[in-house]
Amino acid sequence: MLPTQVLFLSAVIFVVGTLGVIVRRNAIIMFLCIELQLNAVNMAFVALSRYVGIEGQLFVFFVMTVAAAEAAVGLAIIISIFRHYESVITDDFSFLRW
Amino acid sequence: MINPHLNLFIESGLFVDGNMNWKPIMPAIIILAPLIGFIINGAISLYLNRPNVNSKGESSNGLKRIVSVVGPGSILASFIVVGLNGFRMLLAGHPTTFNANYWTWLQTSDFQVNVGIQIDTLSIVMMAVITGVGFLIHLFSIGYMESEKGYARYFAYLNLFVFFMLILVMGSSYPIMFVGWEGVGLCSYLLIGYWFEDEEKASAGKKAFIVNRIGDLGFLLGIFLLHSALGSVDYVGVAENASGVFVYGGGLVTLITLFFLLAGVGKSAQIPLFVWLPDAMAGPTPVSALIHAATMVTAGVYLIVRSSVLFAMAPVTSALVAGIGVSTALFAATIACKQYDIKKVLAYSTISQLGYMFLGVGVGAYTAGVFHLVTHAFFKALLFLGAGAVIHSMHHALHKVHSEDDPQDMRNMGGLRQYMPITCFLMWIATLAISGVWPLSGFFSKDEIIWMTGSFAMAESSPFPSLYKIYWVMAVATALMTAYYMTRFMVMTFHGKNRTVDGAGSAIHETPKIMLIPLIILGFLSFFGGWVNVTPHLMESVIGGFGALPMTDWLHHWIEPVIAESHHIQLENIGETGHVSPVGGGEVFWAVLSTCAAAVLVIGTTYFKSKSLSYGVLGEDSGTISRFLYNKWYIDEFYDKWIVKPLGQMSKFCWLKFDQGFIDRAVNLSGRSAKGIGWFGSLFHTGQVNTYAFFLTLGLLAVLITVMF
Amino acid sequence: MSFLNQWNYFLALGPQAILTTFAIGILLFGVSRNNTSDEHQGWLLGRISLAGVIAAGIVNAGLYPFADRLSDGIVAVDRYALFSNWVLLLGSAMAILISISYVEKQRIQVPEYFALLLFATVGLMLMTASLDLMLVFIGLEIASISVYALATIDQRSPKGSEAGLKYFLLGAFSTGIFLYGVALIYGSTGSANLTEILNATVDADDTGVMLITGVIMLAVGFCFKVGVVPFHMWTPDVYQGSPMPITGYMSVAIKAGAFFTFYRIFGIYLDNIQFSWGTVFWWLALVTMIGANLVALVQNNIKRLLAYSGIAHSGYLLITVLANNTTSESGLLYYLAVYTVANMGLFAGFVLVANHAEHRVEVSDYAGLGSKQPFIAMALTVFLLSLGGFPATGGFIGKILILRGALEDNYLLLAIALVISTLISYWYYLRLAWFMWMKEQAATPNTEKAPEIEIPLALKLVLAVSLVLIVYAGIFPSQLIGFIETSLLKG
Amino acid sequence: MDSLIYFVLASVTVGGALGVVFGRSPIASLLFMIASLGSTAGIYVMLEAHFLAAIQIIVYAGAIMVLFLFVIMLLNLGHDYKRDIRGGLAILFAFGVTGGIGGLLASRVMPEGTLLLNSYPTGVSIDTEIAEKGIIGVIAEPLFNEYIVAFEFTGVLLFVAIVGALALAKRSD
Repeated sequence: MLPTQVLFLSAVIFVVGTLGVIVRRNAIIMFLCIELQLNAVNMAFVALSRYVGIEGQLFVFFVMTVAAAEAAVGLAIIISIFRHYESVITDDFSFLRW
Repeated sequence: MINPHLNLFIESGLFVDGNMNWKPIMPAIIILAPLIGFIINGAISLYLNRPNVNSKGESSNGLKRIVSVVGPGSILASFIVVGLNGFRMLLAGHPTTFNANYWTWLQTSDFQVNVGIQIDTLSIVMMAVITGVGFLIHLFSIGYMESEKGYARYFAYLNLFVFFMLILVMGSSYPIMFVGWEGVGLCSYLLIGYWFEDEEKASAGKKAFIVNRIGDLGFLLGIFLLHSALGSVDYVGVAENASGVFVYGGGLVTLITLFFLLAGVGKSAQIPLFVWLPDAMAGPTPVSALIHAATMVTAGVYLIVRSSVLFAMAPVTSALVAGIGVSTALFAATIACKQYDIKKVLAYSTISQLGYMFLGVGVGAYTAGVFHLVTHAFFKALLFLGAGAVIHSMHHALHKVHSEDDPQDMRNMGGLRQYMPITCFLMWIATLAISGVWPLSGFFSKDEIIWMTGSFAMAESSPFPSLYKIYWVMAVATALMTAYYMTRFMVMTFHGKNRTVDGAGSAIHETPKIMLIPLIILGFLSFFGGWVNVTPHLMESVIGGFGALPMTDWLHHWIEPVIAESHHIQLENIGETGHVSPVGGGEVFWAVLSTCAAAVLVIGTTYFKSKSLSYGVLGEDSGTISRFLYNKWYIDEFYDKWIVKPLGQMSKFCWLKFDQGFIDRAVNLSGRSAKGIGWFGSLFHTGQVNTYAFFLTLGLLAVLITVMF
Repeated sequence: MSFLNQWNYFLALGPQAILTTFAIGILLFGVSRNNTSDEHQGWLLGRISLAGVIAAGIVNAGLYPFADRLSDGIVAVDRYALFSNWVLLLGSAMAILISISYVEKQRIQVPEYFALLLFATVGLMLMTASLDLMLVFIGLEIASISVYALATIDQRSPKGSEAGLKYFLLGAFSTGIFLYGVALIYGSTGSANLTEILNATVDADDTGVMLITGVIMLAVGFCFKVGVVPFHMWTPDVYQGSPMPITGYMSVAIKAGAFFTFYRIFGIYLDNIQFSWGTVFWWLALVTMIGANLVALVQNNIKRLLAYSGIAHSGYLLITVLANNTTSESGLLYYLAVYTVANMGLFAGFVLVANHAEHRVEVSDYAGLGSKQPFIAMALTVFLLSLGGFPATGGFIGKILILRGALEDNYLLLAIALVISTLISYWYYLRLAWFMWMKEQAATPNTEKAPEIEIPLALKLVLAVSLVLIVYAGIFPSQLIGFIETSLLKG
Repeated sequence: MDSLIYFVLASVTVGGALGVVFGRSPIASLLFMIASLGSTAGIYVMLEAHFLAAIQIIVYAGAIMVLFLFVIMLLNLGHDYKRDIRGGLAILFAFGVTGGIGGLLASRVMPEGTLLLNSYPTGVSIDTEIAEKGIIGVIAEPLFNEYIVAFEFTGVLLFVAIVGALALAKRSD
């Protein structure tokens, strides 16, 4: 049955996104991996909405909006940090620690 | 027959007559006066601290005078009201307990705490000691702290301390007592670290604070357990419900009292939490007198007396209280024998005497505990203030000759009697009192505790008779040791040859009047203070001058209403206490014997020690005296071999291995290991987003595994 | 449910609407003026935003007669939400007052700054009033995105950018987990509406793994926001790097908003399945209390110190979510109110000592403050004592309520851990106090003379009001407790 | 036929996702991301979520990814970073933890989801409703009734994002 398969797929994508956040040092790619996670969430919502009710699709709509908003601010922050360090590799500016 | 003038007061309502419905006048003043003093002094201190004010001296001198009036004055006002109320209580005969609730502090569905005070016979005694001795120490401080920079700040802290101490003893419930409990801890911390430029002193304050916190933990948990068990945390409610809910020797009441014991052990510096008190001597000497001898450290004793109903129902805890008390007494006394710092001797002596108080309340002799608390407040305050006067003079003298010698080291003193005769005389009164020499105050209080320990061991169904017998032996041994180390202290300080560096000795002089007057008053109290509580046996015997001396057993009757319930429980469960000591002999016999022993020890050690310390005097003696001197050498060797050396080794062992080595290290280690864990924990904060995300995910995985499997 | 019915909810969200309006007004005002030349823009716009907060407060007060009239839909109109609005508004008002001179001195873009601050409050207030996980999410995101931007807003500060980036990346990451939890809950209960989730779990004695996993992921999202060990790791870094008033706002408002919502969701609507998340929360609370306090012992930067202190407080508050009886609920509300005041007051003092900049943030920089600035030092000492839970301060009452609540539900071990960790916390709170009062002479002489601290009126106000409130709440707490008891969800 | 299409789409989605994580340069990652999002849109179509599929392409893969692309170009990040991916022990730990979560999701959570979805009677399926009102109508009804407040505040959210982005990207001085 398709929705259940998509449910499994969403789990896979979610895990891959999580993996990406842990292993990549590039802020932009980390952010892309977070977008992957959100995409997995969307997939789960859509798959579930097929039987549970239309609200699932509605939530996807909200999640996309939030993703867009996050993208705007997140990329602005990345630009801002690039101005200071000429880099988006997080190791280059880990001065706040311990 | 009532004096007509007094009658007038009674009619006008200022005093009540013999009826039981006693009401205090202006009880709020007692608490508020020190608070107002704190606010005024604090404001002045803050004003004086401003950098632009510091430069002009003339205004600060005027303000200093205000501080000198307000600081002691506020305590005096409080003391007067206490005295007035105490007098009214006396007239009332058997006064009822006064309770006043001012407002509801905390109220949840089933938990209610009122802000209220309770004035009964016990708390008025405590209040009188706190404000009375407190006032004298404030007075003394005017002279002692005269040239210090933070004069106003010092008095502000001291007033705040008295305020919290009064809350501690006047509160009508355990939570209010806890407020005072924490408050005095804070003030103690502030005052120990008063001379803040010294790193070591500041860390002493911190140690005191941390160790006290352990006790607070016990207190807080005890309160909550008490509430869960009884549904109330005010003294009246606890006394009413306790016998209905708890059973004698039950687990719950034992647990609660163990928590309270932990609190008391922390505050009153008993084994194993005593380490902070010797370090606390880093503070100004009047502070040591007030906080670390006369009042705050006795709060643990007060807590146990306040909870006497609970402790009476928990024989195991009571045995532990007595055991901790007597072990501490003996242990601290051995350490005191080998100290050279004048304040350290007194600090260990305080710990030892607190141990006596614990022993007293541990054997159900609550009155005796309070009694020793009161007399100890007198003579230990006197000793500390006297030591303060000595340090003060030594400091100035050494300063004059630009010497770097330690003004607190007794090896640098000696022969101070010629320069400070009055102080020396007063200190001797206190020394004899603490040694338990008849007829000074300490004799009666200490004797009663030792006697009660013995007779508790001999009670009809004493819970641990052989254990209490051991306690009794230890208590007697400690009494003798007290006489020894106190005499050593006096001899090294005031007698023999002056050992100060060249020329400094002549600069030592008697303390100014403002410091001397409190000493004299305390000397008077140390001498006669014990006469308020002499058991009828003693009163009518040779010790009481066959009834000729104005001795009473007033305090016993006075405190009785507060602890009647606990005596009742005790009587029910362990029966009448025996009226013999574990090795036979009546009360009077042992009293006479103990004072003889103490007196002999005092005189003996004084004589020999003063000889051995005064070099060069011996050669001038001849005839029978020289033979005596020969013997003296013999005795001295004997004494050295069989008493001094073993004692010294034991003392050294206790001090270096146990106190400094083990407990001190344990305290430091716990602090350091906590920091070490903290440091290790902070290592995870690598600053890398990946790491943080990894730990976040790891946490999620761990949590998921927890719920799924 | 008709469309018109929804208008009630717009009325119910009056405070949020007012604040939104004011935020937009501030932006327009900023655009309409040539802002670079105006030196007192901060003061002007600060006053406007303060007026907005006050107006929102008035509307909030006016909503009391309507509370509890509406019980369906996705917005809660209850006294609990109104009470959390009070706390959040108080926190933001104080943050605004602290910010005024800071933004002027640091030449931060004033209109955006204040607008974002107000928007963040709007988001948090929306979150605490929502009865639907999707609305919770939107409120959380409004607040989070505002604060991401605020943390980064100082263009001259590399540390600010780093803090902002870390907060953003990890915040978005936790948002992903949070949302996945919502999706799983939605799948297993058929709705994201809390009331319907409650109905679906009403007779659940053996709940499916899917629901539990969803609930746990949801909890992790909240634990991240409030900083519960081991989801706390962003906190010290972000606190250290952000502009000081924003750090204060984060430590207070975000935590309060998240905890209000946390409690509403877990304490009330997921109460039926507490068996599934109870154990986890028990461990999290324990680890958080002990761990954070231990790590705080070795901190020398006051902002990091306060971060760990805040984490420890999250641990204490987690106990109230776990032991959700009326006492612990009033404990939660009381504690958050008092914590907000004390922490904000503390940050006001920090901003002053740092001279409206990011200098002098080490603990040793506070040496001798007691003699130079006795009023500030005294206020800070009282706030520190309150955080430590010293009797006769508000923090003590809060801790007592939490303890009492924990014991009512037989969480004896957690209660003991709370007391022990409180005792540990005294060490570092009093270390700071000790530096202020005792360290005068020990201060290193070679450092350049610390500048004279001028106290602007706004900060005087914050310090004085906080001081009075903390002491009042410690000595006469019964009125506030009485008010809180009418605002409880558990009636 | 359906399952074949699904298999292809799913493969592209997962492959794209892995490509994002292990892409050698930001641009490559971004392109993989777009591929993944695009095939997700295909899956949406198969799930009868036509409206979302369109939105996915237009907003997600279109607008948002272009924003990313724009920033990558602006910052000139096209070239390869050797040290971008963590190596050694770190990546091992990462695989372990994420594998653990993935394992839990796949072995415990999703099977239950399958059971749950199977338990719904086919009649409840929203397909009939969609056939009646059209997908837009079905989504619009809750959006403008129950979730009108959420919808409005989404507006606030976007506004906040714009203000925040402006405040950050605007060069001061």
